[in-house]
Amino acid sequence: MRGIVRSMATTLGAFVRGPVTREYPEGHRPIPERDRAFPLLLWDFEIDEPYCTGCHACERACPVECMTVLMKDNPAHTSLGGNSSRRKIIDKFWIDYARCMRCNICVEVCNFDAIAMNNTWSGHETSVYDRADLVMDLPQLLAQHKAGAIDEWVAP
Amino acid sequence: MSPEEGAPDAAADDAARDYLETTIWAEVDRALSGITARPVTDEEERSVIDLVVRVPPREVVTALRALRDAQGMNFDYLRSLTAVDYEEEGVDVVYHLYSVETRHNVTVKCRLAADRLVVESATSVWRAANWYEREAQEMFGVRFEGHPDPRNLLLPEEMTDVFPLRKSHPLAEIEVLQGEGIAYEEGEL
Amino acid sequence: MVANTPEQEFETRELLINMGPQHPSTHGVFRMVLGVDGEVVTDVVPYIGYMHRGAEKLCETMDFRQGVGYMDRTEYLANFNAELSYVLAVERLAGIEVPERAQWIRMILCELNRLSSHFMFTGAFGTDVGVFGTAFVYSFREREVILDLFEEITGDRLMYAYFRPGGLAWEVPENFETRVHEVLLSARHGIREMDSLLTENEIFLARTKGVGAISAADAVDWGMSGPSLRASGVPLDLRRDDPYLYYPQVDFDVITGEAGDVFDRYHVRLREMRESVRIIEQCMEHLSDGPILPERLPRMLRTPPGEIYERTEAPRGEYGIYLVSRGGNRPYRLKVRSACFSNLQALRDMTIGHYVADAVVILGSIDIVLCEVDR
Amino acid sequence: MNGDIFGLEINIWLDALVRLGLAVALMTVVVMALIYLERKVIARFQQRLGPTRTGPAGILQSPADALKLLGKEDLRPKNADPWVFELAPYFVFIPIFLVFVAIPFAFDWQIRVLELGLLYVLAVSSINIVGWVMAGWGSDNRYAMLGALRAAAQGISYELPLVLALVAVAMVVSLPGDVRGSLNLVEIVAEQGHIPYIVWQPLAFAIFYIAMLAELNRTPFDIPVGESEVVGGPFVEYSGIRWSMFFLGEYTALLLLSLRGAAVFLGGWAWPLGEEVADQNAALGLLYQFTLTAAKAGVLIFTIFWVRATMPRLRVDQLMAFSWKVLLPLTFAQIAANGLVLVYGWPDVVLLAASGGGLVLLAVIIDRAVRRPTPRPGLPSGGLEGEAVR
Repeated sequence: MRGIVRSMATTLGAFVRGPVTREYPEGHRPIPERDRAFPLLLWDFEIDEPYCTGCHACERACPVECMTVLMKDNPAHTSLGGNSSRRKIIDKFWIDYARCMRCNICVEVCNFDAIAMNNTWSGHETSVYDRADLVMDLPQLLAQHKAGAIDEWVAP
Repeated sequence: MSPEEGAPDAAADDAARDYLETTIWAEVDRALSGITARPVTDEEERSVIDLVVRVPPREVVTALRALRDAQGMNFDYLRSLTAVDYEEEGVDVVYHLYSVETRHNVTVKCRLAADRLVVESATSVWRAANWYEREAQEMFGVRFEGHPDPRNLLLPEEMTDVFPLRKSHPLAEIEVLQGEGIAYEEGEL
Repeated sequence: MVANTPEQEFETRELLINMGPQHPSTHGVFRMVLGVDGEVVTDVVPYIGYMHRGAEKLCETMDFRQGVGYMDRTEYLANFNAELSYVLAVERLAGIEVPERAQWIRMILCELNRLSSHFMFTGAFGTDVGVFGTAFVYSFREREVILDLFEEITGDRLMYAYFRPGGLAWEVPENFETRVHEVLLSARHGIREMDSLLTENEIFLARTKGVGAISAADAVDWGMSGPSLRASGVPLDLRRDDPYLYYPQVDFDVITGEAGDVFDRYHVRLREMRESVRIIEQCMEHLSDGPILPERLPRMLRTPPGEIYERTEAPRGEYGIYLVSRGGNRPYRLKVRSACFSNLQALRDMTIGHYVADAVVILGSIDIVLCEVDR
Repeated sequence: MNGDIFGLEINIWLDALVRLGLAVALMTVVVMALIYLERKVIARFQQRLGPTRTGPAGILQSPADALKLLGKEDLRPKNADPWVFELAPYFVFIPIFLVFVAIPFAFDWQIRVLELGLLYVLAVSSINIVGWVMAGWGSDNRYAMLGALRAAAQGISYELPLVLALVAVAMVVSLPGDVRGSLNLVEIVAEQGHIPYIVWQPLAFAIFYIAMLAELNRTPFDIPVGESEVVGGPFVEYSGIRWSMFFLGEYTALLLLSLRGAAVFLGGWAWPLGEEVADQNAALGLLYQFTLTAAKAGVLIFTIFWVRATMPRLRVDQLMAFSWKVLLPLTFAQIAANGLVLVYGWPDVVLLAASGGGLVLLAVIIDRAVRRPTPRPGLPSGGLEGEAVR
């Protein structure tokens, strides 16, 4: 009987203390800066082009093969009259978010700091009706950083 | 046993190896008297922290029983049982044993010829071998004679002609794709 | 018309009940077929494999850094412990020296993970015993606090992929120590609350004492490990008996039970959580500044030929990695020895002869993670 | 033969219909409110928010659920027995609503005053076990079958302590003119104007409360519907409107048993000062009496929610043993003690002493019984040795 009374007292204590949960879509919990959602590409504002040179390093390191990278000659390279020091630049880039396992390896292997994990809520709320919609192309991957909507964290 | 703490020290490592290959082996050898067992000391095959003993497949269950009942260090605990496919060289069946009292490890191995993957079941020694043998059977095609319940465990019940963990079995898609380095053709998207 | 003899009139048949793979208390996609005579279980046939993803085969195609992410997915409640087995196996095989700070942080994280895993157990077990979600929510409240910390460190709440062969992926945040102390404070409160909600409750005792008992000899024979084995009175704890990391430098007790019944399995875990708190506190004292990765670490890690069976004490028992290498940057064969796999085998022994309701409780007390069983 | 309602003289049939209609309408609303409250209260016990989406603070959750259930397809498993399966909800639902006839909400505010009201209430409300068994049998589902058998066993076992605990009170009701004993609920309530029976009969109340939990299939006695074992028990195969009838029946029963407990043990509308207020002002008195009844039933319901949020579930054998070996003997002892008091004309304090002693005994039994582990019930002789290893 003592144990039952103690249990009842425990739940009553919780009753008095009140809820610890919160309404999800209304109130978003602040998430830490290291939060890892899906990878996205970063935009070099100085030269106005992506950092990514399409070197395939991330693609080769990806354990789940979720990336497809195609590179091209950079039309804005200095030798062609532009102001960019990148000889090659990314042409097409797809990341299949449905396959990605968010292991952060692509960020670690990147030599140009061109890719980062999305650390905003928008990276987590990616539900769609069609799996094909989760295959992100280059403009989609660049959009968030280009719009300044992300403060990326890359491990030192 | 690994006496080192975290970072392995070279001298300590050698000492530990000596300990494995002389002291423990002496005990194991005594327990396995009458069985053609030999320790694996070859640099290429050796285990880093345990003593590995090779036993011919015909004697393996006898050896396991002898190890379990051995007086000095009774290896009464079957940690794990698995198989390793060496393609045409055959399949290794690997038993990881442990002694709860004396806290010693030993790994028993037997090499089965690729064309005759049959070994006696260890379920009569440890009941723990039951599911491990079923798994090894469906994954590698090793037949464990005398197993009380040789159905498939993890794979679908009727999938008895395919052995997924063999090296000859291709890992669908991902292995193929890794060779090419490109996951999607441009036109597909 | 056939005349009814008394025997025919009272003919009884064994009823087969299919529990799972979609049943509220099979903890995932476990299926067992129960033969019942009235309410008493006469036979249990477990079926596993619904979650089999071939992690072992996949890891054969991955280099050692990529493999870490897969270890997370074999054991989703104690990911750090699973990662630890893998990275320790690789490190010992390749002979990499791990910096001291990284080892201490690993220890702290593994013990915190043990806490979070055991909180998950107490919650789920409470539900199995029939508490309408209360134990579950209280446990999850504490577990969330721990996961918050993990998220701040690794960036993910569940699939951390934070350990690397050689050390850690990156440095912990600056407020790590204060945050750990906060988490421990809340965990202690959670353990106390769980204690007062369940441990002495008479109905809980009635449901768990003497149920699903397994003797020490049987438990060893079945290859059980972890708290489920210690509940039967076998003091086998790899942290002490087969030390790794810096466990010999910290002081903790190996908790054992006596009867090996469901209550002991629950109580061993609960007391073990207190030990984990003790271990973490000691680790925090040892924590000092330093690198988290060795100075010379090749970009692509290769191991010499050889093999290793690396085992660590995960929350559910011995999590072993059998790694066979023939040189190169990938395992030739990787076998995951999961604790639940062996523990689950003993289910039949424990369950037969008990009531149907007990079958659920016994299954819950083994604390299975189907991902780990099926791999 | 005329009844009167709101002071109007009307035909007795019309009167009955009006009262019944009022009661049913009121009940449906109250049950929906109860479902919402249970979700909110239990959520609070579990430090959650509970329903919040529909309406302010989720207050429209129950109507939304009701609409959803109405819109759902009424499925019947292929192998189910059509008649038994489809009729089962009515057998659960109708008896519970019949109980309304005799429940006193306030003085002179019930559908009918029955001289044997208590007996009627008890008799009618135990019919619904038939419905449970029909549901379990008709569904052709093993979980349902198991749940139904458990429900039958449990319902019958706990009906006895429940009834006898009420009988113990009914025995000692003292009426004007030194008469003792009544089964008329109105008289029982009116007699508690000064001291409710929980004071004189705490053991009977405790037994009533425990048996009530069991009758309602509430934690810790929710064995027939145990979510983690038989996945909802007898109504695992039901859906849509038929399932909602079970649900409605369950909550109506909760309300009715609480009202019954409030009437018999807590003084219903009479204690404290029910009649005095009514004497001063009829309308205010009615309101006050309604509030008293509702508040007392509310307290009982709240404790039921509280227990549900706290307790693990008992096992079926423990449940039966508790009923037959503990509750029933104690109830008989209580009745015997009451009988002695009546025969020898001892003062009511003796009632309190006997019953209080019994209550302490009950607590001690609960405390002791569980500290002894029970042996494995069905282990084949010789243990498991030698069986095929699988």
